[in-house]
Amino acid sequence: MSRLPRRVLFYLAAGAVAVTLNFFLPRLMPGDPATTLVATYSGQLTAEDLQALRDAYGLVDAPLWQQFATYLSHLFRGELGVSLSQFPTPVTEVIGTGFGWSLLLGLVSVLLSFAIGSVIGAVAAWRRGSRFDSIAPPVALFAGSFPYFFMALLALYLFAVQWQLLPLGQAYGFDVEPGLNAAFAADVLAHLVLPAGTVVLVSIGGWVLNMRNTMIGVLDEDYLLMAEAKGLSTPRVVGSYAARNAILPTFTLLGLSIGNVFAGQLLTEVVFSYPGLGYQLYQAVTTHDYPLMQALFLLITVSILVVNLLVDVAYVLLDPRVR
Amino acid sequence: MADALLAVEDLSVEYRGLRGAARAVDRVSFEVAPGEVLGLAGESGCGKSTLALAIPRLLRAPAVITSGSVRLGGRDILELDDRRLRSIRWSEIAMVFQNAMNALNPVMRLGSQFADVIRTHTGLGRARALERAAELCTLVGIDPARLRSYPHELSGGMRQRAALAIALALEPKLVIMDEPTTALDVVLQREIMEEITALRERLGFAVLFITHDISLLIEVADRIAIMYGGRIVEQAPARSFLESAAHPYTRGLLASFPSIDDDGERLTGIPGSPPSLIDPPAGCGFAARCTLASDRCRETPPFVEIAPAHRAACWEVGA
Amino acid sequence: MSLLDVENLGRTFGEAHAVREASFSLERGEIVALVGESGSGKSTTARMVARLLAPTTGRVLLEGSATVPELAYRSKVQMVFQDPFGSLNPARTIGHHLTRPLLLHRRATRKQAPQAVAALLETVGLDPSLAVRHPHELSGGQRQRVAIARAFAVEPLLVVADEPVSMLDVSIRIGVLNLMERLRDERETAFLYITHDVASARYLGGRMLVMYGGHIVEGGPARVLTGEPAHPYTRLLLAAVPNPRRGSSSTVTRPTGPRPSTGCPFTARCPLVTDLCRTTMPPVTRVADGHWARCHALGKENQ
Amino acid sequence: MKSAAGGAILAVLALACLAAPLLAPDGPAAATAGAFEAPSAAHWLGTNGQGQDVFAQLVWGGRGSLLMALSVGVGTTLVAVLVGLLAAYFGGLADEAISLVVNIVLTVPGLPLIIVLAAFLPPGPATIAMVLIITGWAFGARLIRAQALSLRQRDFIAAAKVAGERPLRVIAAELLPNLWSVIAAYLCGQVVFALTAGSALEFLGLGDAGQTSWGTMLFWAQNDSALLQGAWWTFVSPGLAIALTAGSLALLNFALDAATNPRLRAPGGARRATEVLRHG
Amino acid sequence: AGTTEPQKPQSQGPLLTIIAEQGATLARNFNPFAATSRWATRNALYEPLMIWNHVTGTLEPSLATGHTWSADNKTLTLTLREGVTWSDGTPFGSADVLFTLELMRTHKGLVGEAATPLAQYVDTITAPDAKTVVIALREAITPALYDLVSQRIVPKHIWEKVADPVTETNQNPVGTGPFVLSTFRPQGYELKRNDKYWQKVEIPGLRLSGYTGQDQINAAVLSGQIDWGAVVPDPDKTFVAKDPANHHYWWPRTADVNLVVNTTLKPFDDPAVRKAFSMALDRARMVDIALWGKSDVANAVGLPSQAYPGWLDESVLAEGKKTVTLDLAAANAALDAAGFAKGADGKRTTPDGKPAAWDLIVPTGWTDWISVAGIVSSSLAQAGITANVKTVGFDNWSSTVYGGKFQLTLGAGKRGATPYGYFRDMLSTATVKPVGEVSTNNFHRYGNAEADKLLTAFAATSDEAEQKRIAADLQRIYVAELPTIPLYEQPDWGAFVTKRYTGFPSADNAYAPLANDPLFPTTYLVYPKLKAAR
Ligand SMILES: Nc1ncnc2c1ncn2[C@@H]1O[C@H](COP(=O)(O)OP(=O)(O)OP(=O)(O)O)[C@@H](O)[C@H]1O
Ligand SMILES: Nc1ncnc2c1ncn2[C@@H]1O[C@H](COP(=O)(O)OP(=O)(O)OP(=O)(O)O)[C@@H](O)[C@H]1O
Ligand SMILES: [Mg+2]
Ligand SMILES: [Mg+2]
Ligand code: NI
Repeated sequence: MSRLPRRVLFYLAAGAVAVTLNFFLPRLMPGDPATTLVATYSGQLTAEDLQALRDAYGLVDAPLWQQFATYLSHLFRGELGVSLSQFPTPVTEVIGTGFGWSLLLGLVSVLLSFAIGSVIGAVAAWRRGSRFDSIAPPVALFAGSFPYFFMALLALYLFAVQWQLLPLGQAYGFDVEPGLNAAFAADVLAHLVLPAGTVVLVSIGGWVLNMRNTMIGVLDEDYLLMAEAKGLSTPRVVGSYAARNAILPTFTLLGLSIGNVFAGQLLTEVVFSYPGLGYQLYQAVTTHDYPLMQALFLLITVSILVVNLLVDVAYVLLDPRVR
Repeated sequence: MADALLAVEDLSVEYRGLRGAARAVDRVSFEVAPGEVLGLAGESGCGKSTLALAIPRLLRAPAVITSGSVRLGGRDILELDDRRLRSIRWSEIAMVFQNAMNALNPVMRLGSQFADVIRTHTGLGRARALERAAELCTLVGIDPARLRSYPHELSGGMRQRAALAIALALEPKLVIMDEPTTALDVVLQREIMEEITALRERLGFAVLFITHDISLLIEVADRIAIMYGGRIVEQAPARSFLESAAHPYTRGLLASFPSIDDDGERLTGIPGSPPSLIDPPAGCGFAARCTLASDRCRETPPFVEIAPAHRAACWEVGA
Repeated sequence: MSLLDVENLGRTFGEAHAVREASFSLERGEIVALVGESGSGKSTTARMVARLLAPTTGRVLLEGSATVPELAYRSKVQMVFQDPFGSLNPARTIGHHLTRPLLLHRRATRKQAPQAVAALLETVGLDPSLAVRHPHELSGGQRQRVAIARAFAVEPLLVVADEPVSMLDVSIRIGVLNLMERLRDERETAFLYITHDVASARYLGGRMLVMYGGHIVEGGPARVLTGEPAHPYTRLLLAAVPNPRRGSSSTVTRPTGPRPSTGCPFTARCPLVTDLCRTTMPPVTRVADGHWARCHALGKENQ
Repeated sequence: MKSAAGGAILAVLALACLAAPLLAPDGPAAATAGAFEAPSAAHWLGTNGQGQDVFAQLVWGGRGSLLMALSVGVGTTLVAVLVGLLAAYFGGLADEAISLVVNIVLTVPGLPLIIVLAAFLPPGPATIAMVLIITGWAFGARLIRAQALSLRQRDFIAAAKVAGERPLRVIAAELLPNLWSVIAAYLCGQVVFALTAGSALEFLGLGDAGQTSWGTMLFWAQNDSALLQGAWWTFVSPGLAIALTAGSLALLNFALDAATNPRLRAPGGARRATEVLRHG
Repeated sequence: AGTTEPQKPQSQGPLLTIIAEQGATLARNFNPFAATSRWATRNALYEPLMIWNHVTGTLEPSLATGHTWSADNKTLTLTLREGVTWSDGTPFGSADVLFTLELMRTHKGLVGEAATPLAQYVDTITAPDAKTVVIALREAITPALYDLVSQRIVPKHIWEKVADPVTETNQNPVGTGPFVLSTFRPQGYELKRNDKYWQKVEIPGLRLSGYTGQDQINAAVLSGQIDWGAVVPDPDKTFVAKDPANHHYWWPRTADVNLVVNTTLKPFDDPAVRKAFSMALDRARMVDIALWGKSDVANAVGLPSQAYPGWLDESVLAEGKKTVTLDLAAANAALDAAGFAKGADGKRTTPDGKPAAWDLIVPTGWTDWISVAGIVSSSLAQAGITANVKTVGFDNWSSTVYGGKFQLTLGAGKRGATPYGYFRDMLSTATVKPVGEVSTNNFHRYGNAEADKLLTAFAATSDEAEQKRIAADLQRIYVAELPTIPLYEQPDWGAFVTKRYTGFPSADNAYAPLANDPLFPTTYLVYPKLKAAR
C-alpha cells in the first residue's frame, strides 16, 4: 500500500477506535454517576427528583449500543454535551478554561526540555570523553530517575512553602488583571516556573541521551569529515552538519511528546493546582463525568493525531530524503 | 625534490585502543610535485586512508600522530594552530572521498554545500558563491540547475562529479582522492577518471590518488607508491610499472588481477594475511607471506633506490 | 534437460522493471557469468533463481520442473552473497552456520555434524578449529570461504553467487575464484556467477551473459564475448575496464536523457541508435555458435 | 565503570529487600512507635505518620515495588518482542495490520487509560502491573519491529532462508540472538518506567494502600502530610530508593546502549584531540 | 436586629480569603438548587430561613425571625424578617418563600434541604401576609422543621423568569446574603460586601481560590495566605507554632466516625462479633495519630456529648463503656466464643472455615479516614483478623458502600439538632433497603422493630423532655446491638488567622461552629462578627 492511503487509513482507524474506546471505557468502570448523585445529594433529593436529574444528565437506561448510537449521532453534529460534575456547564466551556493553560505548560516544558536536553546531548557527543561528557549526561539521567511527583512535591515544599520564593500554584495570581499586559505575563511566568521546571528536570535526561546517541552516530559519517576538511568553523560543523542531521530521529519522539501535552500533565497539575486539562480529566474519571471524559479523550486523541500529521509534514521539510 | 608541493617525512600514526596502539602509518616519507599524480595502492587496512587523513590533520581520536612532518609549500601543517589549519584546508588541500553519497550532507542543497566552503574561505556573498558553484558544475558536466537539488536526488556518478567540483572550488594545489571511484560501475569509473584527467590538465593541481586497483593507477598516475602494513614498500614511475615492479608484494598484487586479454594462465594471488598492526613482526612485514624470504628479512629492509626514480624496501631486490 | 531453465523471467518493483524477458539455461558443472552495469537487474535475477524473490512474469525450472518443493529446491540450489560481513549471523558461530544446512537436509546426523563441518572447512581451505569462532573474528576472505562452505554443505547442483568477491581484497579474490573453479571441477557443481568485473568472468571461463537495463543483451562463451563483443554496451563495458597493457581508449558516452520505457534500454547511449531501437526491443540475434545478442544494428552489420 | 556502579547499587538494594525478614523481622506494618519520630538508633530512618518504622517499610516495600517493576518489564518486553518480531519478519499485510494496531495503541492516551483501568480492576500491585503492561507494550513493539526490520534486510536472514530454515526458526534462532542487547536495554527502560509510573499510580491512590511498597509509602507520606510536618525522612526515603533503583538501571542501560551500538563504546578522549606527539 | 442599619461606606480592607472550593478550574454556576454550584451560592449569597447552630444548640434566626408549631404539631408558622431586600433592591417577602418552596414542589430535580419534607409531609404552604408563611403538614413530623428552614430562598421576581431551574447556571446571582459576586475567574472568584444587607458586616468581601487537593490547601494555610481554613495536620506543631499570636484552630465535635460493617454478611450479622471487633480497636491510637490527639475516643452510642448536651443517658454510656474500650483479651475471648479459630500464624478463620479477612474500603483522598483505616487494620490484626485497607475513588466507594456490596468501611454518624436523624439512620427498619438498592443512610443495613416505635413517638412530639426520654431508650438499643462500631469523635475542622480579621468563633467564644459546612450554613452567623484586626 502506498504512503498516502496508508496514512489516511491509519487516521480513520485511529479515530474510530478512539471514539469507541472513549465511549465504552468510562462505562466499564465500576460505579456510575447515578449513585454518585444519590451520594452527593443524600437527603436533599427524593426518588422523583433523582429521576428528573438523571434525565437532565442524559443518563438513560437504554442498552449500551443504543446509547453508543446516540453518542455517535451527537458527535457528528458536533455536540459534546454538558459536564456532569459541573452540571450544567457545557463540556466545551469546561475544556475551554483549561485548554490554553495545558497547552502553555505542555509546550513550554516539552520544548524547553527538548532544547536544553538536545544541546547538552550534542555538546556531550561532540566533546566525547571530556569532563562535560562524563558529568552532564549521568546527572541528567539521575535527575530523570526520580518519580515526577516526588520532585514536584519537594520543589513545592521547598520553594513555595518553606522559602516562599515562588507561588504555591495556579496559573496566575488574583492581583493581576488577565490580559495582554506585562504584569500579567510576568505573573504567568512566575507561576510557570515550578510546574514547567520540574517537568524539564525529570524529562531532560531522555533527550540528552537521545541526542548524544544519534549525534555520535552522525559524527562518524563521511559528510562530517568532509565538513571539517572544508575548513568550516566549528559552530557551522556542529550546527549545520552534525546536529541538523542528528536531530531528525529525535524529532519523531518530540512529536509524540507534544501530542501528549493534554494527557500527560496530570501529576503536575495536581501538585501545582494548575488549571489544565490533565487534572480535569482526573476529576472527570473519579466523578464518572462521561461527557467530559469522552470530550477530553477525543481532544487528546485528535491532538496526538494532528501532531503526528504535523511531524510527518515537518519531517518531510527537514529531511529531503523522504520527499 | 626541493620543489616538492607536499613533503611528508617520517610520518607515523597510531590508533590508541584498549588492546594497545595500532601503528597504521609507520615512518612514511614521500613527496608530491606540483601538478603530479601520485598513486597510492595497497591492500585494505594497510593505512592508505589514515595517511590521507593525516595530511590535512583530519584524524580523530583515538588516532595520534606520533612522529614526522607534513610540509606544504614550506610550512609544517602539523605545527599550525587551529585557525591557520582551517584556512589551509580546502583552499590548499581539498579532498574527494570514496562514497560521495556519504560525503555530501544529505539535508543540505548542493548549492549550499558549495557556497559554505566558498564563503568561508573567500568572503564572497552568497549570490557570488552560487555563481562560482554554477561555473564549477559546468566544468564537471553537471547542469547548474542541479545546485538546487539534494544529494539523494542525484545519481551516483553525478554525486561523485559534484564532490569533485566542490574539491576544485578554491583551486587547491593538492587534491587528495581516497578511492574516488571504487563505489562506481566500471563505465562510470572510466567517465570520472577521464573527467579528473581533463581537469587536471586544465587546472594543474596535484593529486594524491588512493585506490586498491593497480591497473587503474597505472593508467592515471605519474608515480605509484605501494603500501603494505603501514609502510611504503615500493615507489616507481607508473609508465614502466608493470614491467619494473620489483618488490615481491607488488608483484603478488599484480598477479592477483585477471586481465581481459590474459589467456588462461592461472593466477595465484598472495597467500596468507597482512601482519597485525598492534604487534607487528620484527623486520619486513611481508616476510611471512614472501616466497623469497630469508633470514635477512628479520631486519627492516631500507627503502633504497634500486633504479633511477625507483625505490623499494626489500633485501632481495636491493641493488 | 538442462539443470536450470529460466524462461521469460521478469520482475517489477512498483513502476520500475528491474528484470524483463530474461531467458537462459545452465547445464550441470557449468559456470555462467552474469555481468552488467550497476542496477541492471543482476541481483534481482539471482534472487529469483534462489527463490528469495517471486518473479512477476516467467518461471524458473529446475531439472525441468517449476514446482520443486521448497526443501528439495534448497538442497539443490544454494546461494553465496556479496557481503561476507552481512551474510553470516554475527550472533552465531561458524559451526552453527555450517551445521544447520547439514541437519536440515539430512546430510549428517547430529553426531556426525562436527566431523562434517570440519571436512567442509577443509574443503574451502580453512582450519577446522575455526568452527567455534564467531564471524567477527574472521577476515573477509575467510568469511567468504565460510559462506561458500555453507552453500556446499548440502552438495547443491547449482550455486548462485552474487558478486562473491567484489567486497574482498584484491590479493584474496583470486583465491576464492580458484576455489569456485575447483569445486566445479571436482563436484560438477554449476555456478551462476554474478559480477561486474568482466575480467574475472573471463578468468573463470564458461559462458557469459551481459545485462543492461533489465534485459540480457548478449550471451556467449566468455572468451568470445570479451574478445569480440557484439552488442554496443558490451563494447563500452570492455573499453571501460582499466587495462594497463592495452592503454586506455576513450569510448565513454555520457547518458543523455532518461532511460526509455519502450524499445532498447541502451538507446540513450548507443552510438548506433536508430528509430527502430526506440520503439521495439531487438530480438535475439545469432552472432556465432552459442553467441547471440539483442541489437538491431547487429542484423544490419551482418547483412 | 558506569555499569559496574549501576550493578552494585542495584545489587545492594535487591539484597536489602530480599533480606527484609532478617533486617526487619516485625514486618512493615508493625505500628509500635509514635508518629513521625525522627531517625534514631531505634528507628534508623525514623517512623512514619502511622508510627511504623520507615526502614522496615523500605526493605519490605522494596520487595513489592521491585517485583512489580520486574514483572511489568518482563511482561511488556515479552509482548513487545513477540509483536515486533512477527510484524517485522512476516511483513506485508501482517505487518501493515500489526503496525496499525500498534500505532493506534500509541495514540490512545496512556495515563488516562491507566487511571480508567486501575479504577476498573481491584486495586493492588498485580493490577498496576497489568495496566502498565496493557498500555506499555506498543512503543517497545515499534522499537523491536524497527530493529528487526533492519536486521531482516541483512543477507544472513536471506542466507538462512536459502539454507532451508523455517520462518519461526529464522525468527528464533537467527533474528532474536541479534536483538538481545536491544531487548535488554528495553527491559531496563521498562523496569524504570514501571517503577516510576507504578509509584505514581500508587501515589494517586490507585494502588492498594494496605500493601507496603515504595509507592504506597509515598502515598502515606503524602496522606499524613509528612513534608508539611517536617518529617522529610518518610518522604525522602522511598523517593530516593526509587531514584537509586531507576538511576542504577539507567546506568546499566547506558552501558547496554554502548554494547548495542559500538560507536558509543569507543575509547574516550576528546573528539578532536588528534594531538601531534613527536619525539624529542 | 430586625431593622436595617445604615451601611457605612465600604472600608478598604483586604478580602477575607477562605478555603472552600476544590478544583483547579471552577465553572461559573450560582444556582442554589444545583449541588454543582459554587460554594458561595449557599453560604454567602442565598440565605436560609433559620440556621441550626450546633455549637449553641439553638435555631438562629435568619430570613425568618421565629417559628411556632401548632398544638397538634402539624402546622408550622414562620415569621419573616422586616426590611430585607434582595441585592438588586427589590424587597424580600413571604411571596419569595412561597415561590421557592412551590418551585421545588413543582420542579423535579431541584436539590435542596426542603425537597424531602416537601415531597413527603408538606400539605399546603400559604402566606397570610407579607411577613408570614404557614406550612401545613400531613402528619406530625417535627424534625422536618430543620430541613424546611434550612432551604435557601430565591427571589421570585427573577426565578419566575427562569425557563429551567434545573439547568440554570445563574451566572449573576441576586440574593439576600451579605455578599454579591464581584469578579469571577475559573481559578477563583471574589465577592464584595452587599451594601443592602440587613445586618452590619465589616469585611469588604471574600476571596475563594480553587485547590486541587488537601496538600495544596495545607500548603496554602501553612504559608499564611489564608484567613479561614479547615483541617491542618498536627496544628499545634505545624500551624500555631509558626505564629502563636495569630494562628488558631478550633475543632468542636459534632459527630462520630464509625467502623461500619455490612450486617447483611455472615459473621457481621452477629452483635457479639461486632462487639468483639470493637474491643480489639485501639481508639486512643487513632486519636493520637490520625487526629494528633485533638479529639476523643467515641462513647458507646456514637454521639459526641459536646454536640448533644442533655441528650445522652449516662447510665447507658456506662453500661456500654466496656464494648468501646480496648481489651484485646476480651476481644480474643469473644472471637473464640464466636467460633473464630486461631491458626498457627495467628490469623483466625471464620466459623465457616474461611480466612477471617475482609476489605476495608475508604475513599481516595480522605486522608484522616485512610489514616484511621490503617490503625483499624493493625488493631484487628492483633486479634487475628485481617482488614485490607483499599482506597477507591469516591464514586466507586459510594456505589459499593451505598449499594451494600462492601465488607468493611468507615462512616460518619448523621449530625442534627436532635439525635432523631442519627438513630433513624442507625436503627430504623424504614431505612433498611435490600442489598443492591441504594441506601445512603443506613448502609450497614440494620433495622430494629422496637426502635421503629420509639422513633415514631419521637417525631410526633415537640416536647423536648419527652424526646429525651425516648432518646435514652434508643441509646439502650444501640448499645445492646452495636449496629456500627463507634471509633472517635470527628472534629469540625476549622482554622483561622487573626492577622487581618478577628472575631472568629473559638473555644473561648463559641458562638457558632468554625467549620464552613454547606449543610448547616453557619458561616452566615460568623460574617457579621468579623472585625478588621486593630
Ligand atoms: N578508529 C580506528 N581505531 C582503531 N584502528 C583503526 C581505526 N581506523 C582505522 N584503524 C586501523 O588502521 C589501519 C589502517 O586503516 P585505513 O583505514 O587507513 O586503511 P585503508 O588502507 O584505507 O583500508 P581500505 O582500503 O579498507 O580503505 C587498519 O588496520 C584499521 O583497522
Ligand atoms: N526491493 C526493491 N525495491 C525496489 N526496487 C528495487 C528493489 N531491489 C532492486 N530494485 C531496483 O531494481 C533494479 C535492479 O536492481 P539489482 O539489485 O538487481 O541490480 P544489480 O544489477 O544487482 O546492481 P548492482 O551491481 O549495483 O548490485 C535497480 O534499479 C534497483 O533500484
Ligand atoms: Mg580506506
Ligand atoms: Mg547486485
Ligand atoms: Ni422544568
